[in-house]
Amino acid sequence: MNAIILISILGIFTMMSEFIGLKKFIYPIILLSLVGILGYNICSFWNTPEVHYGMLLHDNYSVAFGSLLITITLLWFLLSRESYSAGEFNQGDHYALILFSTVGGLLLVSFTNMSTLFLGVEILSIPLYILAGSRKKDIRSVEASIKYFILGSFATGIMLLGIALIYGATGTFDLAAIKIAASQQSLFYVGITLLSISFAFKISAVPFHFWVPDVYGGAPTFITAFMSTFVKVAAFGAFYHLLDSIFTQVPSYLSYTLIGLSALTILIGNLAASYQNNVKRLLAFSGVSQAGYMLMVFPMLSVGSKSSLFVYLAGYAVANLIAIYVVHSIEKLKDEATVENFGGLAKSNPFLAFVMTLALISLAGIPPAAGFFGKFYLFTEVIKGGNIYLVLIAILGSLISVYYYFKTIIAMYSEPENTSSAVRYEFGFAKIILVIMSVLVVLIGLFPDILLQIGKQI
Amino acid sequence: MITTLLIILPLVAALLVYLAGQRLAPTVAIAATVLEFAVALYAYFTFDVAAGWNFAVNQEWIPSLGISFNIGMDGISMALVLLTTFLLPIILLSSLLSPLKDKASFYSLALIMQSALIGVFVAKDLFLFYIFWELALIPIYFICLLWGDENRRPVTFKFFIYTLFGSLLMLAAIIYLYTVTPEKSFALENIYNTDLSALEQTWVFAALFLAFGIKMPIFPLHTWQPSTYTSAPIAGTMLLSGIMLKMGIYGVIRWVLPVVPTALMNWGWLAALLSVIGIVYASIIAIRQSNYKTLIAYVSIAHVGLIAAGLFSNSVEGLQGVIAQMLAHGVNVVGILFVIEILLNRTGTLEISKLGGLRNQMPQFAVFFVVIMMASIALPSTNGFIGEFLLFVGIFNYNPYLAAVAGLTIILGAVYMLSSYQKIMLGEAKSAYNNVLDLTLIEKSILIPIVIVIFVFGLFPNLVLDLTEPAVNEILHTVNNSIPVAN
Amino acid sequence: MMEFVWLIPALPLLGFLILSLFNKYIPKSASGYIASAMLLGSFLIVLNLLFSAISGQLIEQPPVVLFHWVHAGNLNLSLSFQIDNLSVWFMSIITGVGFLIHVYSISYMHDDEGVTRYFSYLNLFIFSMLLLVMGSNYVVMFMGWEGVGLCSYLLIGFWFKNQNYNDAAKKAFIMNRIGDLGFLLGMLLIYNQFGTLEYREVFDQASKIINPNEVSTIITVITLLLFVGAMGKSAQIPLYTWLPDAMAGPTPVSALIHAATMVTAGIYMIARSNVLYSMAPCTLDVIYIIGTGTAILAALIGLTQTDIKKVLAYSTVSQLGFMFMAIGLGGYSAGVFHVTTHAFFKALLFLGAGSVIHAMGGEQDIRKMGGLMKKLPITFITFIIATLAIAGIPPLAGFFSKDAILALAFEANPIKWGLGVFAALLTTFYMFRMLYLTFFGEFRGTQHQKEHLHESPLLMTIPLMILAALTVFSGFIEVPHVLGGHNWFSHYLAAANIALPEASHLSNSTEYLLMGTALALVVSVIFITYFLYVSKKTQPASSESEMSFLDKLSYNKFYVDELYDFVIVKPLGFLSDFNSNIIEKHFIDRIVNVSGKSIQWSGKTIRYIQSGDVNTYAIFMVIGIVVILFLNLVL
Amino acid sequence: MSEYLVLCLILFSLGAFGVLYRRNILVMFMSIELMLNAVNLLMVYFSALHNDQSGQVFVFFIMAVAAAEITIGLAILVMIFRHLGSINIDSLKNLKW
Repeated sequence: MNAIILISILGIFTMMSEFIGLKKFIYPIILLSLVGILGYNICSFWNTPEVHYGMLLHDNYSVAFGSLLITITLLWFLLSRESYSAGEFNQGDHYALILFSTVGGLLLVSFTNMSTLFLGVEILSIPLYILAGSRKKDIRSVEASIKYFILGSFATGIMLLGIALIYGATGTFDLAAIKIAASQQSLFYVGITLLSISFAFKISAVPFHFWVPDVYGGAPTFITAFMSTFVKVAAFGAFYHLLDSIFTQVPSYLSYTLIGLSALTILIGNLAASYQNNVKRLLAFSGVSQAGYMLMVFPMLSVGSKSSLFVYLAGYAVANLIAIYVVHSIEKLKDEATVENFGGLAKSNPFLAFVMTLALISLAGIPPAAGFFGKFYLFTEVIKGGNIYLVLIAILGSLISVYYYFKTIIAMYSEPENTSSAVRYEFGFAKIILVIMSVLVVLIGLFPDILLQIGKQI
Repeated sequence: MITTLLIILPLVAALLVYLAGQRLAPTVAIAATVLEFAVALYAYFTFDVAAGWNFAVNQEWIPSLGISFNIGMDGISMALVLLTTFLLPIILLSSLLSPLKDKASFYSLALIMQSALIGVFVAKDLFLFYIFWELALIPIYFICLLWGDENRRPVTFKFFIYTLFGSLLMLAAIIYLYTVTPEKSFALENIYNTDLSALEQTWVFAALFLAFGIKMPIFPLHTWQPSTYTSAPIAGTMLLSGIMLKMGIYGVIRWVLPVVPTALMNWGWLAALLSVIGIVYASIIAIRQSNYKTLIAYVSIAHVGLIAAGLFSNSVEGLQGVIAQMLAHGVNVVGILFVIEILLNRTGTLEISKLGGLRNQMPQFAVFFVVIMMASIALPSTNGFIGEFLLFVGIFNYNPYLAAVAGLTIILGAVYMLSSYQKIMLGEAKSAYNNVLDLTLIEKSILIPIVIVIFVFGLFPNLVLDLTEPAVNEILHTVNNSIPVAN
Repeated sequence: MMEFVWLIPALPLLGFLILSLFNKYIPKSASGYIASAMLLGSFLIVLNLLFSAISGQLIEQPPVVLFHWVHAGNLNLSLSFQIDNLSVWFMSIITGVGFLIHVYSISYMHDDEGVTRYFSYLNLFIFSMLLLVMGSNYVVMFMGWEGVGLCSYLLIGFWFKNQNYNDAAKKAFIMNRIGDLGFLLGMLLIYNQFGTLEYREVFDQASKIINPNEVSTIITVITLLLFVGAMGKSAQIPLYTWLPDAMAGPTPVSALIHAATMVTAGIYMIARSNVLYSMAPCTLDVIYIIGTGTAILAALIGLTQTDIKKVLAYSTVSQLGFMFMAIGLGGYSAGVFHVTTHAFFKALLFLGAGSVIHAMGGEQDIRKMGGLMKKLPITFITFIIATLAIAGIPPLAGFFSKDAILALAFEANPIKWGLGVFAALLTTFYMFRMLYLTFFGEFRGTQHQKEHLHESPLLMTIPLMILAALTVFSGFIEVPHVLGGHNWFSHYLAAANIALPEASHLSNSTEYLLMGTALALVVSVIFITYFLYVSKKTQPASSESEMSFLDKLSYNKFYVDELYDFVIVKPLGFLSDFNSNIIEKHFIDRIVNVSGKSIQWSGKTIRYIQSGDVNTYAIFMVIGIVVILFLNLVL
Repeated sequence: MSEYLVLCLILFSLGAFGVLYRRNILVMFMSIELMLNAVNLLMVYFSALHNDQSGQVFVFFIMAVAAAEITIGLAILVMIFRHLGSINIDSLKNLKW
């Protein structure tokens, strides 16, 4: 609750900073504030759960996911500093929009009422419509924006229809009340299914994933970084929170739907990614498939599945941020981040190549990176839940994913340098952040117990 | 503590090597591996056979999932650690011959791999085992990718995907086993205590068999292997065939036999049959290979087939044979690959048809070549014979006909080994190789230890067999105790 | 005495190690003396043992255990020696004849550049051969068995620059390995049945079997498998073709390995396991058939060969056939007796042939020799003694050993006797044909060769003379009852548990008659050949086209090599190519690749769904919604 | 009583079909608005049905947010028009496969 308010104030302040002449100081202010808010949020972890005005819930779950979201925003700020040095984008506006989006995300992991859910989704999405199209001179950016907008609004319409039907069946928007009133009638069925589908859209499950590659591919890369991590964590957090709040056990019709969606997402996401040559799009599709893995634990609704989702998301977010940052660096010099353009990176810039390798290994789920443990924990929960066939599909998917992740790695390490202008630019600040994030990836992979302990408390 | 030291030491060394820079890297790396070997020898001499697991360390790691850093060495582990630590200095020394670029990275990767390999052999926790298993894959992948020949990219990729496929299936099986353990833990004792139905066992067995079978490799899962061996740098091939394939065999001994005995009873025959088919199949293919390295790759499949068949023989002799043959094969295949390295170094080719008459220029080399070749075709008094004989005893007790077919390896082995030797070394001297020099000091310093080990182990196999016998008995005890009495 | 037993094999091993490790530092001329000295040492110890054996001190000696070798489960193998009358007998032959051949080689090989290597191999061979006969269990025997195979390989291909020689070496090794597989399987079955591989324990257990019918199949299988091993090593049908090719090696090697010692290892093995063989009459029949077949077939081929060493090689094969014939008839001691006499006279023949080749400057074709008796008198005399011995002329050794076999044969069946005599006549024919062509008549070689003809130096002729003496006298150790003897040798061997043949039922007169008939036939064949090759001066055809069909068949060894090539070698090569090019590439690997490709293909196809058109995306979404709702509501 | 429901669903479907089949972006926006308004109507209906005020409050939320959303949409539309000189969705297929 307090974090939401504070970040909202920070956002408004940022927006106004330009005309109160604080433009130069706004960046450190944001960083410090975010660190402070993060610290404050983490400290409130063991506070007793409380509901604010019947709208927002403050419990371990919301604090854990909220902290994760704020951390992602913080990392994003740390990494995207250079993107604004060229002056192409309006720094203040962007920062404000990102902060507003953060607020939306925080709302999404702590709602107890459908209206908060709706507002959270919109607050999260609307700034992103703008940000996706912020490279105004590039038609692709604009195209990404309009596609995101149309499909996003369409999904909002479906979500609202779902909410309306649930309302019709139960007569309330409050989750706790819905849980009690949840009935067997088909109005409720259809409502919850439609609501789930709109979430499937947000988390990019197949066949609702079509916007993802286009929007991620067209949007400015540092915005893609934010979308592919922050939005995904928020949407997953919200979706799980929703199901967890409404059901003690996912009804079978919904659980089959989720299983089916997850299998389809894993397969199609990985297959489609396997043929991509643009690493940015490749990562977009890989994001789709990663969503499939996470969707596997949704039918269980156990402590284990919640914590495994959390651990997986944390590992995924960090690794994906690293990967997209590297893509961004390549794009700066070579226009487009095709696999060929990664050729010889290990020679021209071994650090970047190493970091990228680590990130991709993590995404592929190979020890000792975080992604491996995440996947392992996820699979454990799914097998515990009895869906071993789903795990076999996931294994097939992982195998395909190794194919395309390693395509990039191979290019980096074995292709001769294909261009005279090697990637040799100053990292400065970002280098330190990358090192920290890489260490984080390995640490989560090797010593996941701290994260696990948190995960079990939520 | 020693066990932890054995795992940590190469990792630290890897870092040091990387920091030492290109010039110092080989020295540091070789010194580190020699030190590691010394530590392993110390462990061997202080090893208490009667105590079962020696040098055990059990540290909580991820308690919420019942995962602990649980390591230790029983006889089998000790034997394989000895093999690994003995071979690594030799492999690193031998790679001095080849013109590798960026030696620092190469040696670091090799050392990381050593650490992971030892980890695989000493892990007493299934999760830990898996982690090390996968960790071992990454360095070797990069070694093959960065230092392989011109075909390396598709080839190593296939290797990587193929092995990873097995690994992932194993992961699924491991998780499944974990979920059925009574105490929800990955510890060895718990995994051995699972109570699975015959059907469950079959599936777990299938998954684990695929995983380990791909690594070994067993026919028909072997097709990644010849091309990978051929295109990898020779040091990489040495690591792959000398040590890495032992991971698969070790995995079966440690994590398949005691865990799914019923499935073994029902399906072991199939595994043994496939192994035996592989022996004959690979041996026959080896006869007509034109590239000597590819030939050795197929030979390796044949040899591993015999070991694999012994795995399923369910007898002390057979399993002791498996261990003896693992050690022998490790040493011999590294020896023969070093011979290849020398051939490549002197002549620049491994096409058998282009070689010939080298005995004229390299008489000393020929002696070592013959000795290693004879060890590889299991001439008595060499190490190869001990393993092969015990394996035959085991397989014969399991099924005489299988042993008879497997025995064809004796004949076919002579055929491909002698023919290729003849074509490479014998005959009139070729003018193209007039200036070829005989062995250098470094080369001798590699070949002599190998030859010594070949004979020492051939004549005094009890040095190792006595070490492993209690452990083997323990494994078989577990196997036979958990088979439900047939009604 | 027993504490020095280990020295017997250790000395040649030491010789081998010295010669091979310090190859560079040892003067070439010294290497032969070092090797011979080592062997002399062994021989003296063996001689000592032999006297103890003769005086009956070695009966029921426990095995001498050097160290425990392999221990796994129930399997306990030790490197241990069985010193009894049988092994001591063989050790004497090996070290004795071996020493003579070493001495002979010093001179024969003195100008070869690889002489040190040669002697190191020779010493290694003696070591392995001793191991073979001394071992107290089958595995040690196998160790020596394979070891002699290796040495044979190394020595046949001693002149490694010639690829034909290398082919011969390879062939020998591989054919031996085929036999070895049989041996190995036999051992495995023994272990499987008796749980041990120690001779004593195996034979004890086997003889204690109460109901022989129960296990007779297993014993039969064991003995047959072991016999397969013997076939390979002792060059019996169908594994005999390597031996004639093995003549590629230096001639003393042929004398030592391919005549006197290694090839008789099969006889030793069967004699050693006679307890088992006696329990398997079926196997003995097989052995008899194969032995007789080999004796006759090889002799038939020998009739037309023109290479002096090839003739001797086929003669060896044929004589080995005789030995197996004896064993097949249950006459183990007769077999071993023939091994002994054969070792002497065949070594003598080979060394004599070596002397001839030496004098001829490397020529081996008997069509280009002739009239050598004046130039090489010692060689000639010793050679003729050996030839008479092999033909079975009394009182030379060959007469007694061959007669013992023929008597056994007649007792079993007169037809068997007839076959034996037939083989003996063929032997006489080709041996005398060779003798006459080589030493009688006119010299047919080049002028250059003629000028250089000379008798060999003393180092070569002294061994010849010693062997000749042995050939003359060694027969008297087994003088049969009919001729007033006591079958001393059979009794000697009986002390080592070698079963005695059943007491002869033949009356003295029948025996005299048989001896007389055989002798008369042999003598007449000698005269026929004399008439043919000395009086009529018949020459073997110089090219194939001049030969008659039968001659051609025999000259080309009945095309057996070609048959093997067609039936085994070619198909194996084809199978190899087929496996690697078809099965491997188009089936097994293709399955792997196709699964990879199909994923690539689906990836390629699936991405076209991503058409870039927003409406289409929305349509897919709606389809998804409808399908989900439909499934949910219907199911 | 379910006539309202049916009506709302028909309206919603009409809007959805508009999004699916119209090529003019502006019309697509209008179709989306139609969808949202169908939901609004449904909310109001259920609000009356359950005699619960919160449904009507929700409608206000929807209207407010829809307005904000459509503003963004129109801004993007202007950008598209600047780039392409048309507001037809067909010309926007740069990002595919």
